[in-house]
Amino acid sequence: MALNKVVANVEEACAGIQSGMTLMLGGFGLCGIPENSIAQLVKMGVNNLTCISNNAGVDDFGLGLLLQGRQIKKMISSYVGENDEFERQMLSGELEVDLIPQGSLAERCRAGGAGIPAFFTPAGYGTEVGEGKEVREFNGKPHILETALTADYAIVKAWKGDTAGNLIFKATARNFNPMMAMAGKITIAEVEELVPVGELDPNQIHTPGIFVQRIFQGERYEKRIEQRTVRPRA
Amino acid sequence: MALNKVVANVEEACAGIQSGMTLMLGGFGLCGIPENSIAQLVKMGVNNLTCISNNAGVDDFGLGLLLQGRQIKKMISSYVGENDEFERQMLSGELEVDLIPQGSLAERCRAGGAGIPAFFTPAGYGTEVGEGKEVREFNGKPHILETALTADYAIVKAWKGDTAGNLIFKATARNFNPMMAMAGKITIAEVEELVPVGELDPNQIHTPGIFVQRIFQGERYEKRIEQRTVRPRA
Amino acid sequence: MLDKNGIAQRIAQELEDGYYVNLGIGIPTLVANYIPQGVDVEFQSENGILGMGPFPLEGDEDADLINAGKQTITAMLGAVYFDSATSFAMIRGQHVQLTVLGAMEVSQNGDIANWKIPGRMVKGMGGAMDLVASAENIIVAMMHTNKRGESKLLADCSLPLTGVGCVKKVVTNLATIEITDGAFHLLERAPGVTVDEIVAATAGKLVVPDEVPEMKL
Amino acid sequence: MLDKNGIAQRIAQELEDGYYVNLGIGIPTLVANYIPQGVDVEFQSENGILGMGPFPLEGDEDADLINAGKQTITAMLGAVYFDSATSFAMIRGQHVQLTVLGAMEVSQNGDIANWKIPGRMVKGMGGAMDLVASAENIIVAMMHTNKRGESKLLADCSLPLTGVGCVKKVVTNLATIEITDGAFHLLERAPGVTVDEIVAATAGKLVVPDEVPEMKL
Repeated sequence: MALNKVVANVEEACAGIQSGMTLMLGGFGLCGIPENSIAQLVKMGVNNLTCISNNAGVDDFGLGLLLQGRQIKKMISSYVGENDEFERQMLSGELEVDLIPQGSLAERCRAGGAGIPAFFTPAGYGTEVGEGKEVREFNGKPHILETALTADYAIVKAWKGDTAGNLIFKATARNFNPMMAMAGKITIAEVEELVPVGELDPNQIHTPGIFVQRIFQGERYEKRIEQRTVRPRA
Repeated sequence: MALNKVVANVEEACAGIQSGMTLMLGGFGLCGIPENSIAQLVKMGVNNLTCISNNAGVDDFGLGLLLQGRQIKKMISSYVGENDEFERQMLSGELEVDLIPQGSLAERCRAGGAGIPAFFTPAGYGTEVGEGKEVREFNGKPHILETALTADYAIVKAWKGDTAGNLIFKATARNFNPMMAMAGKITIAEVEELVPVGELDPNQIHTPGIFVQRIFQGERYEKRIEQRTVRPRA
Repeated sequence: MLDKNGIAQRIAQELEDGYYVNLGIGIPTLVANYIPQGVDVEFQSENGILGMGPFPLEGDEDADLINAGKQTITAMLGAVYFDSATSFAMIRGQHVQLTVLGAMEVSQNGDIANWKIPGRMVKGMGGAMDLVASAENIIVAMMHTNKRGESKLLADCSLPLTGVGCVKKVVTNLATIEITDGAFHLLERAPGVTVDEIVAATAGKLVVPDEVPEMKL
Repeated sequence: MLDKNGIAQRIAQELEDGYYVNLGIGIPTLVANYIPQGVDVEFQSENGILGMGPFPLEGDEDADLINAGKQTITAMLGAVYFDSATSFAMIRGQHVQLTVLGAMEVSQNGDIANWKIPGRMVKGMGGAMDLVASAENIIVAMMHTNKRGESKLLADCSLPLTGVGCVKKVVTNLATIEITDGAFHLLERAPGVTVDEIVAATAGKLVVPDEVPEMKL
């Protein structure tokens, strides 16, 4: 029988997350972020967190909420500073920031989940990112050695999920979620719709349930748009 | 507008493949192999091929057909010898064989397609596979450095594909096909059903068309079963 | 003394609720027939399925749905298909809790040889090297001795290795043996087998405690 | 002299039928408005879409469908969504034929700086370092000089680098310039711009041929 990964609610899903831990959080900008779990982390008041996430949210949404409460010690991201509080904490030295090229961040998370401890990439060679890293030429082109990333907890957000933890993401809300799901010692998936096992086509799963330890349906999704750009209707 | 990757037939799809080239061929056993393209390679009579494929077919099907015609110089595989002709050529020294752990083979193809020239894996450390390869410890565990694989042509087989080269595989016929599609300088996809662009759900594509240069609908699929195992009906 | 089914049955006792399990070809495949009551597990086959079910009913076989032994199979409710890179990401990334496989030789420090006999046709390692190099929990299912009556539990493997220091437990027709600190440790006797018989059939260093219980099947 | 749209229009002439193209934020985004007749291209956005279309009609915006600039977008027929690892596999693996991005500085050996100004708030490189390190064909779209009138085409970049020796072509408000053999090579003047003006605005080594045609837009 398929394994059952369902937990009752966000409290149960986030149980065990402690101050000082390293968390991965899926999403790109505010797209595909685990809104319910972030709210729960605020409520739990855990702090000194190291957060691996491509971005750091805005002042009043996404990871910005954790920044407001000074819950984050260090951010590992590719692009940050869409919010004033982030900038203030970074410039004052309260917040450590480790900036990683976006593709290397994605690949390092995948590597962490896939048991690949290190790999060579051309990205960042000859820049600050490459400083102190091993350089090696392949096919006449210099590459740097990057290592895998893992986390105590990975928290991802999917569109649909089944009780066995199988996930399907929607459109570009997929982004970092699948790789982070692979790289968490414990992976929490919050979904917009939790369905019985057997309802998702086995051929169309983005994240197999083996990578997910806990799954729950989020109570409410705001799904805020960061840059609303439209064409006027005729 | 979506790009159009459609070629008229298998002849046009395989045009340009020459003796001495390195080919990747998708499939696991006889499951998910590009049957029509293999038949065309037999017809074309190209030889001295280096074939990267997890297996080497059986005597009268799959890559076995190329072995019959002595078209293959070297096999790069994880498991071979399901056919007598293979064994004969290998033992007589006519055929070179490079055996690679299955997971390393898959990851090396992916790496080739993803611009990762090399990565560390624990598989094969301390064995013949690790001989001559760099060893490094990560987290107290020895790993060996494996390099990327690429091919002049990758030939894959999908269930459905659209004119833009987007592919969907069926069940376990997916296997090596997606990684090989990434790693071909030119990738040929043969599909059971070729549909107009827009018919496949953009959220459910296994191989994005960017990895496919030529696509065609195969004329006929035998889809032979290698080990038919069944339970009797009551 | 156990037959192949007995070995599988004993190994099935190692299954814990919630495990993802990869079963090799041969005796390991039989483990699926003895899942204990109340224990839910899912079987992974490294060619690209999680949630592998039994063989199909006659006439239901699908050429596109096979296991790593190339046999036609079925998919359980909640199954997932994936590509080979993802499959070995699961294996190498230690997401599979238990791997059961056969062996030609096992050494007292946990080395395993199961893919190549020099001078004989070499078919390849398939996924075995990835599996043994990665899995945290590897159980070997095999006969205690080979067809010539020679022990398969050795001080050092004589055949080319598949992996180094990776086997944690061996279940044979004679015994359950744990490997730690560079030695075989006798845990259990198979029904009707004496400690002396096990000692005689084991070439490597075997630690025998005062009490060696008989397996319960 | 070109405005931002003119720069985009000139760069659009570099598009070839069948190209997959990644457009950066700013001027590069405008290139999509000038695709030549009869040329089919597909736009990749590194957050996870191939076949990106125009902004949605008012009311049609979808929070789950954005581009790398976090703007709401639409998907063309034949579009595909994928994860970030696959997206950068496309980029790193050189499956994207053309990358267009902005820059703060470019050096005569093709170095590019566009992510960090020391002493100012650092927002991060996003996908820029992967893009410039990988793409075979990189065109920089930028103003020839900065707001203080200083050249952005230098012998060496003064700002922290994004990538080394990677820029092949630069299109500015003044000129089209190719970078080879450690020098800027003047290919075209923008309409109404003299060679002297371009020479004056270029700090790095600029090779000027006898004939410098005016761009055709």
